[in-house]
Amino acid sequence: MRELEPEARPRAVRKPRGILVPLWLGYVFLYLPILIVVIMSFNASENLFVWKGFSLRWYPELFADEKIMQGLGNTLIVATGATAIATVLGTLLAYGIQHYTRGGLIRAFAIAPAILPDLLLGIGLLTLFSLASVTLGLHSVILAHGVFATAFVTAIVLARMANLDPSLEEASRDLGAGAVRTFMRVTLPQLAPGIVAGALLAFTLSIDEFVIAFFTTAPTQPTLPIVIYSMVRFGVTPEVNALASILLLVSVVTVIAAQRLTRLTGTTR
Amino acid sequence: AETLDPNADLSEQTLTVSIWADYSPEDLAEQFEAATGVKTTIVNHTTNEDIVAKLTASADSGIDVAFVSGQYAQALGEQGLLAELDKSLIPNEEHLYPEALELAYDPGNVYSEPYAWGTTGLCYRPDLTGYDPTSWNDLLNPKPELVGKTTMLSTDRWLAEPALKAAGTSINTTDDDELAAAKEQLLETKSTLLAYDDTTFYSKLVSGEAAMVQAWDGWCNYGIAEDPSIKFVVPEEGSDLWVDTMTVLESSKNKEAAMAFLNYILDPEVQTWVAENILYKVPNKAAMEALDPALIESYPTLGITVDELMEQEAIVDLGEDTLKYVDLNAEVLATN
Amino acid sequence: MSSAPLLRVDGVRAVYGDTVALHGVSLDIAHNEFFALLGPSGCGKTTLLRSIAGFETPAEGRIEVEGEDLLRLPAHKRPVNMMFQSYALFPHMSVEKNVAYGLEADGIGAAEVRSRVADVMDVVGLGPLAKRRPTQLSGGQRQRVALARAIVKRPKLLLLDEPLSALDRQVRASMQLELKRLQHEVGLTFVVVTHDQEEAMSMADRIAVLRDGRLEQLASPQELYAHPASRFVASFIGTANLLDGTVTAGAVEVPGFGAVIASHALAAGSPATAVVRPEDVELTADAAAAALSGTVVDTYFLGGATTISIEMPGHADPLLATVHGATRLERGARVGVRFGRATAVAREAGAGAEASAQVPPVAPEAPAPQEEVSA
Amino acid sequence: MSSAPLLRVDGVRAVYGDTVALHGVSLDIAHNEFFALLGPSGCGKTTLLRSIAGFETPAEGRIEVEGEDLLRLPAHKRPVNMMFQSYALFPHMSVEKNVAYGLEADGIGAAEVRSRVADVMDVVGLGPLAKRRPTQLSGGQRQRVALARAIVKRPKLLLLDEPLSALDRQVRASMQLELKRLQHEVGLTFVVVTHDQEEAMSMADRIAVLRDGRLEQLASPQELYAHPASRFVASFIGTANLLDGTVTAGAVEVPGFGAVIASHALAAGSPATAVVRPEDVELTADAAAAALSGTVVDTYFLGGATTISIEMPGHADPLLATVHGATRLERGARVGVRFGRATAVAREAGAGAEASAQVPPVAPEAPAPQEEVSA
Amino acid sequence: MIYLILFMALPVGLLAFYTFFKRGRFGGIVFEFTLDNWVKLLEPLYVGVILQSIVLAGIVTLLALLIGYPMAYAIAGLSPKWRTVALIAVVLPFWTNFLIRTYAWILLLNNAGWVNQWLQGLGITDAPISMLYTPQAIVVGLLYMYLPLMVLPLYASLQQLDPSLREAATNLGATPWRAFRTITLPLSIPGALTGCIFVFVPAMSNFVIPELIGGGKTIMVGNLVRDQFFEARDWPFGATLALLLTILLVIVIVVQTAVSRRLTEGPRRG
Ligand SMILES: Nc1ncnc2c1ncn2[C@@H]1O[C@H](COP(=O)(O)OP(=O)(O)OP(=O)(O)O)[C@@H](O)[C@H]1O
Ligand SMILES: Nc1ncnc2c1ncn2[C@@H]1O[C@H](COP(=O)(O)OP(=O)(O)OP(=O)(O)O)[C@@H](O)[C@H]1O
Ligand SMILES: NCCCCNCCCN
Ligand SMILES: [Mg+2]
Ligand SMILES: [Mg+2]
Repeated sequence: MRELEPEARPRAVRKPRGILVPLWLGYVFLYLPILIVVIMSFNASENLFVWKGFSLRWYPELFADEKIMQGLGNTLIVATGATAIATVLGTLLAYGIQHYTRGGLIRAFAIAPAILPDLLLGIGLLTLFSLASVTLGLHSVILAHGVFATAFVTAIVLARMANLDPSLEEASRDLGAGAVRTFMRVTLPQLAPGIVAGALLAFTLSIDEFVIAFFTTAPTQPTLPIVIYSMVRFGVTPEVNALASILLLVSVVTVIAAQRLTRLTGTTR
Repeated sequence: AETLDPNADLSEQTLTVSIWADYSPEDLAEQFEAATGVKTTIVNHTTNEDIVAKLTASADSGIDVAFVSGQYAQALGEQGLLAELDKSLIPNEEHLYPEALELAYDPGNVYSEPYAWGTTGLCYRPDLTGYDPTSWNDLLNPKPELVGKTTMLSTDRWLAEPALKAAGTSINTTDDDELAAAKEQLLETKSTLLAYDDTTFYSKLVSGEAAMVQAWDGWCNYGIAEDPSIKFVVPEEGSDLWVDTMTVLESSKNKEAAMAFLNYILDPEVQTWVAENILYKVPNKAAMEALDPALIESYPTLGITVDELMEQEAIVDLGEDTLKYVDLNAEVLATN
Repeated sequence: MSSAPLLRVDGVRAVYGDTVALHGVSLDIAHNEFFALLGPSGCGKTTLLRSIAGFETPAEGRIEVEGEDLLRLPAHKRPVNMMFQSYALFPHMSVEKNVAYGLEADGIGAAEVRSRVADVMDVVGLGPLAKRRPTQLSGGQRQRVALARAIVKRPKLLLLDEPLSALDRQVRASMQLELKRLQHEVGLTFVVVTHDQEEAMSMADRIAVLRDGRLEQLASPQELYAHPASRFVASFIGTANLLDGTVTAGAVEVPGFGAVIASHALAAGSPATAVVRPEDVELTADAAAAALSGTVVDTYFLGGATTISIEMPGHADPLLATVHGATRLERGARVGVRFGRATAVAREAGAGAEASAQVPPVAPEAPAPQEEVSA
Repeated sequence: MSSAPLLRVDGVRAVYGDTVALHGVSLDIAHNEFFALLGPSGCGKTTLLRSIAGFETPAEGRIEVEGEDLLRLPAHKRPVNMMFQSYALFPHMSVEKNVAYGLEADGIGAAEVRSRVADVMDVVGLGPLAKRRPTQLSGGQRQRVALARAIVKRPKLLLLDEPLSALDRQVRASMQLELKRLQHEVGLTFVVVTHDQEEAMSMADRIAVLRDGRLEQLASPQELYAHPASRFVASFIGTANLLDGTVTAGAVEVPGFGAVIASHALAAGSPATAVVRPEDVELTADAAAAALSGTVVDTYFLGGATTISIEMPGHADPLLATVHGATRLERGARVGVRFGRATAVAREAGAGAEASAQVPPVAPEAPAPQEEVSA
Repeated sequence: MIYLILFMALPVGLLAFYTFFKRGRFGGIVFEFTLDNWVKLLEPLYVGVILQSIVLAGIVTLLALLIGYPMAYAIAGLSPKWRTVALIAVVLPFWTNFLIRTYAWILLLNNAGWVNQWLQGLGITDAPISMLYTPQAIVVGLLYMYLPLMVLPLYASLQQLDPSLREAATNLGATPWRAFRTITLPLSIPGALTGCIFVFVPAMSNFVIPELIGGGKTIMVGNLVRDQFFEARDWPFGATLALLLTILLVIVIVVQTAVSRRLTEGPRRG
């Protein structure tokens, strides 16, 4: 008889709606500044702090800005690459740690990049790349982002593994599945929510990472945060706000589309 | 330094130039490419500090030309990271003010050519201050009604500047007692500040959050652009002379093109653009003389003469002793 | 049993930290045998199965299948399937996928997988629930999925850890039938843990009784019942009246009961216990005429038979007797008692009290005595 | 049973998505009653307990305790404790803390908690394992922790979902004893789900038989056995030979067997089934002299009794008879057959085949017939 | 693992190595052994900043836990379809730019900002309340920045909790709150600890928020590290400060491991 069932019977007893209140409040907190950003992107004034009427003029300017578009492209490549590395390696690492180690040191070592100050990692990596004569480029940023992103995925997956029922893996081995098959077919699906959460986090962090990217990219391949940082040295302009608004819009649309798609192909559970 | 080939085929070279954003004409790369055939990429950095760190940490950062302020050029040069300039390839140097060839951080412009220069002072809104400040003490010990309505720069050497200058000491001092006295003053001042702000101080003036801010002259102009009543003053105790310079990296494999780039920038026409569009003074005599007088009317800081500028003290790198300022900054900022 | 055993367990010792779960267990299991593991809760049954399946590494001992050292093989290479006591169903897969899992792991073609899964789903009576998730099933349904998942692969050796405990008698009976069919028709070998004695007695070719991590007796069901090797086995298998005494020729001299005729091979004078099954206790209405007599203290009707508990003068534990059908004996009635068949087992001095506490006051299974008592 | 029921379940209907788990079940449970829920796997037993405990909200119907509407109370306020079929032990707490949990939730003082926990730990025989985590226990040990956790609070009403299924007979017997003691001495009321018929028969005051989410019969154990209300109950409770035929006065006319004398209150001429328990089938060695006779096809020894399966000419299903002890009847022997007691139940036309398939070929529980057959 | 050793252990090891040498005059290092950098940590200035950072980051972490837990809990309770949506909604604001979001807070909180305008418009206050450029503002800014880092790991570990455990607790008379406190909470500790580490450390090493939202008047360890690398060009000491942060956190992780082992102790079996 199972003692731990990740998704035991759906309960007929409805949870009180009240538990959604903090969630909504949380979203208000998260989206209030974003709302400001969107509103200010329609500000006619150059100056962020003064409202001078409604204007759409920043949007066309934005699209005309090659640097921004290049930065956006680079960022997406880096974030996707780093997330891919992190998701795969982080999951494997978490699995290895949980199965083959006991002490906390290796675990700490694996998680450390998540908590290393960016500067240390950025400058350290640059020094390393330089010593090894690695030419800088997007690949070096991907590798660098992969380092901390892996650590985030590892940590989250490990936290999820803590309560996993090991008899499921045993059952799989018993039925003749080797380590790989067991991992793919049994362990992985169990860990999925942790992996998804970790991947989301990795992607999110990579998209917005500045310091490490600055140090490890080639100067000709800036990511979007690098572009934006140099732009906002005088403070945020409406153009940048417009950029943020568009990023938001694109993300929302992508997510909804992905959601639709998965529902159509019936892979959501 | 290696000898450069004056007849090198520039169209075979490529150039990567790192400069602050919005600090050069937008089509600079195209223009330069059209003029010389060098395939050019302009990239941006955010601060002196970050580009220097990057240049220091890597043997070859991929950057050929870097724009940094004078004292940073000095430091990079002394580390051997900069190429000595081949003046034969930079004939346009002749357009510079003579003073611009003998600046303290790099006498003779061995490693750097000046791009823009200026000073630091008080940028304020007369309608909010109710009077015209004249001294660093107006900032350091503000009138009661201005408490909570002033900002100071917090980085590098500018934090200490008002206190040093008000006390009549050099902004390049390394004397512990003088620094200790400055620290006392700065700590006292800290409680009267709205904030330390190195980036958006002019916005705070425009929005009315602040009445008076320590500001670089060029950035005060951004405030004036939005609110013409804003004024700038160089305090009577004197101030600094800062210079943003162009340097060529020793690691560059395109030094001929780099020299050509520096030369191109020093062309009076180009530098006139800089002054007119980013509202910074340039050390280029010909360019300054070509400036539209109406502009100087609107932005009085552009009217500051070379002589007035030369009265200010140039900031130089202090090497080892830079730490004293770092510690001073940290102590002031960390004390509540 | 064929000559070379299919499975040989030799001196296996298993520990969890400070707890010793198995103290050197040895046993052989023949090809095509139906082997039952019996023993009290916590005696090490699951641990033994897990050691065979490869989820515990014995601290000592060998495990061989057809002469091959099993301990060298990782779990997934062992020619053994196990059904987990806790089921360990994959919660993210449908019932059908759970069952197909092992076949797919062996790379069997989709069509064959489909048909074998469908067959076994019908066998366990869950055909209509094939698309459900395990969490949408009742307890017994889950157990059947676990069983289906283990048997569908038809391995050389099937290890079943309480495969039928959550099932009602009807379904259990048809599952038992199916297991026997697999044994006979397909030629599988089973090691089944069960706490259901009738199940063990009726299905197993041989039974191993474990106690505290030690093998107590290994024999056929009839042998276990008729000739228990120890007081523990006697009380554990079936119900028994355990009468402590001293060995004499062909009997045990029990204080208060006199000589109880019992088969044995023990040295005269040694301490021993006479084991008398309740159905071998004969009751007569004429208490006065009997050599031994007692007072009825309780009767339990058990769907077809009645167990009568009789207080004997000078004895703490009541004597149990089983009669067929309902009885007209009332609480307080006096009955004459006579012992039929009995066996004697050696007894460690002082073991008496503890073991006799194990005689259950309510006998779940209770065959009737030879003659009915009418009082 | 006192007049006002402790628990009243009225027309409870429960659904999971498309699956209807309970189709309007109504029953009353009296104070201090020991009530058993019996039924095939998946018939809705757990669902009913969960509805009473507050983890499922019935789509229809009422549940009351002492007249108070239970459905209005959140689960933690219900005067009811439940033992989960899957145990649901808290994995992060020691055994002892698991057991103490409910007492602590009630704000009982530490000293009393300690002593009550210690007591109940001894009762379930887990005293020495108090400090272990649930993951460090065997299956049966876990089940006992779950039981201990439920009974330590001594609520008005205890709901136990298969409380003893993972236990060996000895421990199970002592747990049964303890439950009965709680019922009598402490005055608790129990609703126990079990698939162990003997347990239900021997312990319960009344038994409810559920089938496919419907209440099939609710009666005392003896009544259920002697007077099953339906063919289903007859076959589900105990072993039965089900002989389909037509009602005549005081008998059922069964094709091939003639009139089988059976008690009933059915209209003559309606289809009915005569229910004959195996112990009511009498065998005689003299097949020739008997009115009915058949051929032995199989014998099963069941620790004290033997069930004999007899092929009757013209009948598909073999007849089952139970005799005490071992039998000397061999496969192929001819025996005479005579029916003793029998009951008749109404039969929906066409229901015969399906239900008779439910007669288990191996009878786990098997009381002996009145006379022994010596062949 | 090799990847990590290559790209994590090597650079960090390199910098760890630096901590025992002297700074070069213009940055970089001079290979002259010294323990000065570690000794320097003990100066009251640094101790003070470290302690202040611990307090601020601690408050941020606590608030993130208090706000993030109910959010994660609510998300874990949603139907699978909405779970993903709700989860992505948590990180979506962060796909825009960090500085942009920070400036948005400045717009909201400054004396002439939206919040003050609302407050005055609603007649709640007469004069603007100074909210920006205070330690409290730093806390809000950091909280905003790192809230998702709390929600995601918590979600991952809450999502798998067996509902029947909570049922068992309520059945034993525990109020929903008690059941939460004694069952859900302890079982989610691994996720909560992970979230706390994720929030605490970057909060300590962030330097932009103290500067922009805190008005530079309060500095944290991150500012110190930044200044050492950028302004002082004292890499050895910058690395020392950064490694100190890391070491603190490694200790936390080792403790966390021990705690979660204790919670889920022992090999679990069927
Ligand atoms: N979450 C669920 N979703 C869909 N159907 C369910 C769910 N839970 C139970 N069922 C179905 O409801 C019916 C009743 O289930 P319940 O658990 O009450 O059975 P049970 O009588 O306890 O059986 P068992 O003796 O096997 O435990 C079963 O057919 C089962 O498949
Ligand atoms: N992980 C563990 N750590 C410590 N002791 C354990 C562990 N697992 C089992 N044990 C102990 O080892 C002994 C044997 O356990 P095992 O599970 O083999 O018993 P079992 O015979 O299967 O019992 P049951 O019939 O109750 O399932 C028990 O006393 C149990 O408490
Ligand atoms: N975007 C232009 C930045 C120019 C910086 N020059 C400032 C001089 C003082 N640091
Ligand atoms: Mg077991
Ligand atoms: Mg059930």
